[in-house]
Amino acid sequence: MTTRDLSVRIGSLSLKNPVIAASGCFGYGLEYAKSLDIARLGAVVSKGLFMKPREGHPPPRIVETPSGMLNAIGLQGIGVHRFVAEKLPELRRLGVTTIVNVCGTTIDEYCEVSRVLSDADGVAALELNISCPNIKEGGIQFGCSLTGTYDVVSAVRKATSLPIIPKLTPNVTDVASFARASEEGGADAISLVNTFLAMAIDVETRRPKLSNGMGGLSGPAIRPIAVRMVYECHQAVKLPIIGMGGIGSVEDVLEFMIAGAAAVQIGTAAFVDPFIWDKLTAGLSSYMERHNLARVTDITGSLRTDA
Amino acid sequence: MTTRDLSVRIGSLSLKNPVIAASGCFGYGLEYAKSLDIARLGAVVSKGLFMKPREGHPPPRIVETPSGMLNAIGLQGIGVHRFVAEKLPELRRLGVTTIVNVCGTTIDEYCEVSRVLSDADGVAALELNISCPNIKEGGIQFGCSLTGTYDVVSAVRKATSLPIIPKLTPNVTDVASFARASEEGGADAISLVNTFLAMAIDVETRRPKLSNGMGGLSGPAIRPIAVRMVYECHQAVKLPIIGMGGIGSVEDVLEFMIAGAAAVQIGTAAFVDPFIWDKLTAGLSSYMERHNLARVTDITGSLRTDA
Amino acid sequence: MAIDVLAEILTNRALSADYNVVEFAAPELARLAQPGQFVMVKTSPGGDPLLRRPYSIFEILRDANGRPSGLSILNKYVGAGSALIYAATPGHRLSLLGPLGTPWPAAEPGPARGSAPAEHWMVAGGVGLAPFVTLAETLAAAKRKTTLFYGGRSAGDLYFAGLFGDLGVDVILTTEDGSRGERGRVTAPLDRALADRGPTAVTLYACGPTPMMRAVAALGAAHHCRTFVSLEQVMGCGMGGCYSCVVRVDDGHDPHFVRSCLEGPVFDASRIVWDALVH
Amino acid sequence: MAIDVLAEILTNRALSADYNVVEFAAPELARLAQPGQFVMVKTSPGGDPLLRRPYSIFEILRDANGRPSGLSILNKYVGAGSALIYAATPGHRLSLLGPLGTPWPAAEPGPARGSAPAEHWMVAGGVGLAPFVTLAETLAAAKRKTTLFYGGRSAGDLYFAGLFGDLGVDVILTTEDGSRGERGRVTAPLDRALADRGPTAVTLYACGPTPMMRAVAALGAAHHCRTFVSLEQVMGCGMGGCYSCVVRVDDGHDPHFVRSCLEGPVFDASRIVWDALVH
Ligand SMILES: Cc1cc2nc3c(=O)[nH]c(=O)nc-3n(C[C@H](O)[C@H](O)[C@H](O)COP(=O)(O)OP(=O)(O)OC[C@H]3O[C@@H](n4cnc5c(N)ncnc54)[C@H](O)[C@@H]3O)c2cc1C
Ligand SMILES: Cc1cc2nc3c(=O)[nH]c(=O)nc-3n(C[C@H](O)[C@H](O)[C@H](O)COP(=O)(O)OP(=O)(O)OC[C@H]3O[C@@H](n4cnc5c(N)ncnc54)[C@H](O)[C@@H]3O)c2cc1C
Ligand SMILES: Cc1cc2nc3c(=O)[nH]c(=O)nc-3n(C[C@H](O)[C@H](O)[C@H](O)COP(=O)(O)O)c2cc1C
Ligand SMILES: Cc1cc2nc3c(=O)[nH]c(=O)nc-3n(C[C@H](O)[C@H](O)[C@H](O)COP(=O)(O)O)c2cc1C
Ligand code: FES
Ligand code: FES
Repeated sequence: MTTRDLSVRIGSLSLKNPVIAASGCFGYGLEYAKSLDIARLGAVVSKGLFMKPREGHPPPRIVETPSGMLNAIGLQGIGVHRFVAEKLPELRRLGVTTIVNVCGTTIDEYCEVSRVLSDADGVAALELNISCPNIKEGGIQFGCSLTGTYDVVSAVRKATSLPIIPKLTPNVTDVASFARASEEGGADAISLVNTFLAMAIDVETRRPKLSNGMGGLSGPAIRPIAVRMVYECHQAVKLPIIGMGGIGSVEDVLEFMIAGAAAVQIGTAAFVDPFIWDKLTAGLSSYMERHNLARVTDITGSLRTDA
Repeated sequence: MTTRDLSVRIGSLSLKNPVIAASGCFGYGLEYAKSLDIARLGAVVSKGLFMKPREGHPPPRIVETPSGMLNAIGLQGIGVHRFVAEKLPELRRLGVTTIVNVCGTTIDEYCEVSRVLSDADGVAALELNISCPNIKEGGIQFGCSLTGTYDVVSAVRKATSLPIIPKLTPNVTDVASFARASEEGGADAISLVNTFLAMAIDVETRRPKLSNGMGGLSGPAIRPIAVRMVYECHQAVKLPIIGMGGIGSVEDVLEFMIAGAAAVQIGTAAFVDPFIWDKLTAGLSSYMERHNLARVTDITGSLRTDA
Repeated sequence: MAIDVLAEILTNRALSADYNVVEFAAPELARLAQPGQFVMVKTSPGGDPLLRRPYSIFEILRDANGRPSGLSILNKYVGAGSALIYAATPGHRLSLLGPLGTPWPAAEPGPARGSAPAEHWMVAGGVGLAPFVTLAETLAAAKRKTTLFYGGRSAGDLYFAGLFGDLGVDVILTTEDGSRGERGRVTAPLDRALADRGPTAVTLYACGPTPMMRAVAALGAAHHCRTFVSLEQVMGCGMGGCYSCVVRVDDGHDPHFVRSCLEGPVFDASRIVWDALVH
Repeated sequence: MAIDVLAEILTNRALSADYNVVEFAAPELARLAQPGQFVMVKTSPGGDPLLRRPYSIFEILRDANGRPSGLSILNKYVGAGSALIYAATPGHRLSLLGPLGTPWPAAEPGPARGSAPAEHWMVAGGVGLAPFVTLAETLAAAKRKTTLFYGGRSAGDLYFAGLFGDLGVDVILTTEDGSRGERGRVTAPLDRALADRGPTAVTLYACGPTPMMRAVAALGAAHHCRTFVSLEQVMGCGMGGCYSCVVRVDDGHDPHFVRSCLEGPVFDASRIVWDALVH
């Protein structure tokens, strides 16, 4: 087997391979460092961070649904300063490509968190979480409005020279227009999808199953919708796209890449298989072998729509 | 076991029970008449009908996805005149409560189809399909625009005195605003959700798995999103709501009703179990027994959100 | 009329690494079934896979008194659902919906050409053998002269030739690698036999890969034989509810899509618009 | 360090209509495991259910030479995942991720009150027995004096009392219906024993329904015993990735949520904000 080039570039960000751990689904990465070499991942996206530590919602925070799960964690997190002090040095030492998921309740907070992270050593890129459906004050009001999206992206653009990657919500009529607003705002890439706003009810108690009432749907259930959205964005913008939503096998990775993703993130599937990373990259290599592709980037956007 | 009242009224439409066969998932109903008593269903919604017969898309028209399926049937159908001549008399003879799913490429066509059906004998209500994601010319352009929705509903309102039930698409940012537009247009009820626009790719051929490229996602996968949308609409309008999306058990029926649905439709699950109807109504009765509810309408909107 | 039965798995016999036969206890289904019909199998009690899978009724099982007691299916492993059928555990139960679809046409004698008695020739490729046991039994009961042309890639792909022999069927085997029977495609001996048949009226029945059925249909047309094919479209419901399983037919007027779960799976081959068939 | 092994099911023993014990061949896991740790079980090879389910390591199995060869879990059927474990077929394989979580604290002697030797008392309700076999073995190996207070609804809910007896554990049984042992709750004999113990230092370990654990924690606090509880929160990942499994703790400063898959499942009971616990 000849060597296959799995590396990808997303703006000025270089990744060893296109398989990234999704925000909120891999802690701060270090939780897994004892069990596997987390530097082998394309990148690790941290749990969403505000300026200050956040409590999150009371449990129950998750509930399983058919081929999916709802979560309403409520962005429990240690805040950006503790992240920089307590997590970043170890991530750097391990050689992890670290992307930080940036949250804010105001545009200023996005900028401030981004500035703190720009000043720190070891942050590869910023993913702007304007799409968490689970807390009222956090992001989604920006992510569901074209001007809100543009405003956050363009403001953060001025605050940092790190690559910025707005993360889009699927809870909109026309996701491609949000991709365009991101592009106009100066984003280096976009990532999508965040979770779908959803709900599950305990019919015996007639109460929502999550303490928060609603939560975000992730997992294989949403994959076909997410693939469609990646495809639509790929048609609409030139920006590199990081695709996600229910990826759990190399076929799923390929589906997103063929639809237009330059890289992918794995969330829910990493709960089921925390050792999934090497399996996916090995699967990519053997697909490239079989299809005689030298570079993984050759897969991106290769959907054939001719008859 | 004392008798439990399963009947519901949706505007001027009376149903024996709240369990309805969804459009496009039960043919014209008659296909099943040899195997079961289709008059026992709350109602049967016909396959979508235009004025003229329609070919539909070439196969492959469906593909299974995790806990769901994509379809791009393309509204193959016999047209409203053949429906009235060939199907309606038998449906009437069998005592079936028949709701017709009305399609159109123009507002005029919606009105014309509605008029033909109003003049016929045996149509209980009209469901306005402004939400099929699978054909370019059919409905979704109305269903994704508030004025389009209002315009179709108010035009059909003038063309018929039958109960009219616009069927909403979930592919929008704020489904409740479409419920309001329907209410303002003079609808008697709303039904939701139609399918989610989605896509699946064969990674070996790098082509879409459906001949049409994209299709609509239905089945258990979408249920938590659909429940959330029914809940949002129930908060927003006084109209009765017919809920659907992945219902396959009595717990699922109850989830939609507790969230605010007056009745429910079963689509994909009837493919798996065409005899599901009596199981669901029996399950409703025993739930009412257990919870000491006399009328099934007591369940609608009974979600408890207090702490 | 279709019924849904939760049928106990009696036996599961692996024929190879990807073929197996599963027997189910299902007396009522077995009584209702006609040759060439199919069942929709719920391959798992849970939600993965979600949809049922269509399977031809392979054999009708009978009790000691000859009464229908169950049925078997011949399964080829191709994906998630057939993998579960391949691994099915005797004693467990699976839900079977059926019998469904239009059966093979009754074994009418057919318009005799001259004086020679009419014959019935079956043409099977691979797992396309499945709908032919029931047809062969019906033809045998009606004392028809029958032949099975049966092709596979190699000897290991050919099963149950003996079963047909026991029913009085002449069996002609082919394999692509020549490891059993004639080397090459099943259509080669069929073509020769059609050319050689003299004044005998022959009805052809075919099931297998689409290119094979298409070739048989062409031979049938060239030799003026009524030809029936059993098509395998992807099916969502099997009952006419979903319009997923359509096949394009041309009955002289506008070609249009018909549901192969209702009008098929058995079709008069002359109706089929072959270019529009997916598989 | 956690590993993921596709472990063969060796035996599946039904104890009742809803309890069973499944033994797995998993030598490496068994070697790594410490008392009170758990594994995340993939209950089905397919996608239904999607997520793994957490299970205490019930017994460490050993080969003829006493080397760890596998482990068992004690399962109670409550929903889809546990139903699959209840029906698990020997010979099949399930994926086990582990060992996970913070184990029971090592069997330190504890601050002796006066001269009496320290004692270790375990309190189990129903399936809460699961994490105690490994603890009892460790305590037995360290020659500690141990007692098990074990309660269920009726005699049929009490299993393995003999297994603890063989390990030298004093076993005190209660049932709510009085069908075996003392009638009533397990906390009643515990309360009396704590009152009667004299100067003995006792460490309490509890696992079972939340109200029971809360009552044990209260007794422990009232009698100045160090008390540990093993909590059962719903878990998405078991590895600290998802923040679903949180428990509210109060360490003197601000109460806050900690991940019970990392800091637990075993907690010092005095830290727990019981009002915030769901179950
Ligand atoms: C009327 C009828 C009778 C049939 N009888 C038999 C039989 O007796 N024995 C048997 O082994 N199979 C039979 N089939 C085919 C069988 O239904 C499919 O092999 C099965 O549905 C595949 O399911 P899966 O989950 O294993 O594969 P999937 O994971 O669903 O698909 C795997 C691959 O198989 C292809 N495939 C899926 N469904 C079909 C289909 N219906 N026809 C052809 N290719 C398909 C897919 O496109 C894909 O490439 C029959 C089909 C029909 C319509
Ligand atoms: C660290 C830990 C160790 C455990 N050890 C054991 C054990 O040794 N033996 C055993 O039988 N069970 C144990 N459990 C509980 C076990 O994980 C659940 O019973 C199981 O996940 C239920 O899965 P299910 O699919 O059958 O039920 P589901 O369908 O998921 O749920 C059915 C019902 O059970 C409740 N439930 C789900 N998960 C839990 C949970 N974690 N705790 C309490 N209730 C829950 C749900 O709220 C629901 O009401 C343990 C849990 C944890 C966190
Ligand atoms: C438990 C959980 C927590 C999440 N937390 C975050 C978060 O903090 N920030 C964020 O942008 N996305 C968060 N997400 C969304 C995921 O990053 C991802 O977009 C989504 O789950 C879809 O991918 P998947 O189907 O592979 O899980 C979270 C998802 C889950 C399941
Ligand atoms: C094969 C198929 C065909 C459908 N055809 C129609 C249609 O003609 N008109 C319509 O309004 N909805 C149609 N739908 C949507 C369903 O009526 C229903 O809204 C959707 O499938 C969600 O419900 P379910 O998850 O129970 O299937 C179709 C759905 C499927 C799966
Ligand atoms: S399979 Fe549904 S109509 Fe034929
Ligand atoms: S279960 Fe995921 S963090 Fe504990």
